[in-house]
Amino acid sequence: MIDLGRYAGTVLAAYGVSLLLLVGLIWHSVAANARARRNLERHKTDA
Amino acid sequence: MSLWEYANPAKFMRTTDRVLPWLVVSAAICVTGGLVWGFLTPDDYRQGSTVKIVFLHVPAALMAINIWVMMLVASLIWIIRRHHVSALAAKAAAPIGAVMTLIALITGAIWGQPMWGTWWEWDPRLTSFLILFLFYVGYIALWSAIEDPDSAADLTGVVCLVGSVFALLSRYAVLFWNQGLHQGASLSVQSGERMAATYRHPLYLSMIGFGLLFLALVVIRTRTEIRKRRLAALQAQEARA
Amino acid sequence: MSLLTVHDLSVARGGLRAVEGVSFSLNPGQALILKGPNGIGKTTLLRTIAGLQVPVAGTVAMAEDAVAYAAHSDGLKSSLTARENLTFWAQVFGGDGIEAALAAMDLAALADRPAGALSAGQKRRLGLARLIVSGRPLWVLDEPTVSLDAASVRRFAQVVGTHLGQGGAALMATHIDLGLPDAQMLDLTPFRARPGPVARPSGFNEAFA
Amino acid sequence: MIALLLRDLRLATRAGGGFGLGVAFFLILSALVPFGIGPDRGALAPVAPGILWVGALLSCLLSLDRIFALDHEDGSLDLLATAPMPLEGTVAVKALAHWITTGLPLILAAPVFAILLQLPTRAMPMLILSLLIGTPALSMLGAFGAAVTVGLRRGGLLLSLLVLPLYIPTLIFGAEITRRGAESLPVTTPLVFLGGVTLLVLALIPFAAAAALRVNLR
Repeated sequence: MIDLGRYAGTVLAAYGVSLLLLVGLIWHSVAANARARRNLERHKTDA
Repeated sequence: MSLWEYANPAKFMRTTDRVLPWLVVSAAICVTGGLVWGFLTPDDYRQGSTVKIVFLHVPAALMAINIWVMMLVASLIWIIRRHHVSALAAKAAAPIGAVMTLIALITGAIWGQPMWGTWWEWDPRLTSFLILFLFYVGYIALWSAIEDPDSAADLTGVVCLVGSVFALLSRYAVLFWNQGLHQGASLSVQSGERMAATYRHPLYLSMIGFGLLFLALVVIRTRTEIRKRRLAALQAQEARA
Repeated sequence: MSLLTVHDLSVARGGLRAVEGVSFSLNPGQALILKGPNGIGKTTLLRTIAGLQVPVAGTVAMAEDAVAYAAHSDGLKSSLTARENLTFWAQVFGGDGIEAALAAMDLAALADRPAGALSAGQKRRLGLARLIVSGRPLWVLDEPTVSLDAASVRRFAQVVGTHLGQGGAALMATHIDLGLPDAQMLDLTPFRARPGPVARPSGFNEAFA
Repeated sequence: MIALLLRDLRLATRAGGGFGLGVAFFLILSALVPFGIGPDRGALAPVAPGILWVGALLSCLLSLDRIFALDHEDGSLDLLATAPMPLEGTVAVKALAHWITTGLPLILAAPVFAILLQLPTRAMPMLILSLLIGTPALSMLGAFGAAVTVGLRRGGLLLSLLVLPLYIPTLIFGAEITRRGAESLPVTTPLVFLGGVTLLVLALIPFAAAAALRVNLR
């Protein structure tokens, strides 16, 4: 394990928050895309 | 075949269907590679381990600006050539840009805490990013407020144009307002002391990764918008018939 | 020389073509009444001819600043008097004859009342009096007789007749018979836009359908 | 064009026109700030230029949605769009009317409120000058925001969200001029910048606002 020294909290917080935001954005993008695809396909099978 | 044919929704869907997997894989490799490599770099003699934040902060800040520029170009293409996919791509890019701006702001604040001794400093660069974030928020809010997609595309396009002028204007106004204690641009060639290669190479990889990540996300989100529009269009046609 | 020539006009509403391939022309002294079921696009067509909307395809040819447009709302300010409202529109459009217009629509006695104190029918009459003071030859009217009683409708028909007699023209969408002697009719039903792929989409709903 | 200007001024001063609301809001703001900061002259005087400029900004914002919304509701906007006057001119005239009914009273009232906030007397000329140069840009940018949001339900909040970031350069330079006036420093540089921003706004924004109006009239 690498030693982050006395700034460990700072570095980990920066990485933590950023990755959280990125994962949230990716998750939202993928989920919305899947939802849009499902809605469109449901509409096609109904029609 | 002309480049403009990619602006056809069906063509866009077909093309991105093939490109997207490669984009996703390469973005994942570059982002993970850049960040892990960056995390393993030795500490800086002045900044200690906080130097590792640069691999998030700088690529995010770079993308925050570039995404706005991409939205401006996409809006111009929509306004001048009326390519519908272009307007939707601008809409799809905005939330990504907002998140990138937020990452740049938050990592900047966290970084600044041990360096400057305060969480928030009204430093010109941080302030400019805060203003940029406000523009992103206004742009996204306008898209979601207008029901008619044609009006929404036109109005957000005009707002993006005017916003670009004022974002630039605000940047210079803020420089005038406070000269700031932010360090110079980390990679700028003019500033005599260049960043050591130990940091530069993972940073480049991280920047490429963020760029690819943006491309992958904007393609996915544009596809989402196209599907939503297609559903709405089919429903509108049935309501009319 | 015709006042208005419409050639192969297509108009869109909500990102979908409403009517397409409409052609007609209006000469001085002519009136044309548009017919068609609700939602076919009469209002959209009239707004396009008035220049408020861009046509999807086709041309609208007429002299510059020829149109006086009147639709569901009359553009009246409730805190101004009837005469002040009319004077304002006369100034904006560069016309005159305010007293004559008030008299023609039987509003002379109400001229100094605030428009907010007028009844719906009186407001409508004031809105139509605006057409007279605009001094424009081509009247584009969307349901002009809404909230008018029978006497006011006859009076309005007279005003339109006078306008035609002076070399003007009128294009209107209306459901009731105004009793204009030689008004032509145009039924928009055959021009209803056909669904299907289009070369140049009119809006998002066609581009993605 | 003059007819439109006169009508808008007359409408603003008649019943229900909302004339003077902006100044009243400005007064309340200037009266409330000392309650938040404390009555100490030493604490109030340094923040007075900023408070006065932010106050002017917010008071201006208050009446922006009326610029086009009322004319849109009663159909006047459709008729103005078919009038011989170009829509860009209509936008400019309506922004001018907004400035006369909102900006001008603010400028006239500002010295009084400046006294409430303990702004040094020597800063008064610069306060008035900066407001005189800056507030026309506020009205014009506001007209742009109003044109973009004119057809929207609940457009008011969105209008603030769109317009306030556009006010940043004007606010920075305007407050800076006043601050320098209070400290008897040279003001030429911010004055030139403020004038430049206003000129840019007056030259470009009418076209953007007219384009937005045309979209909303479709």
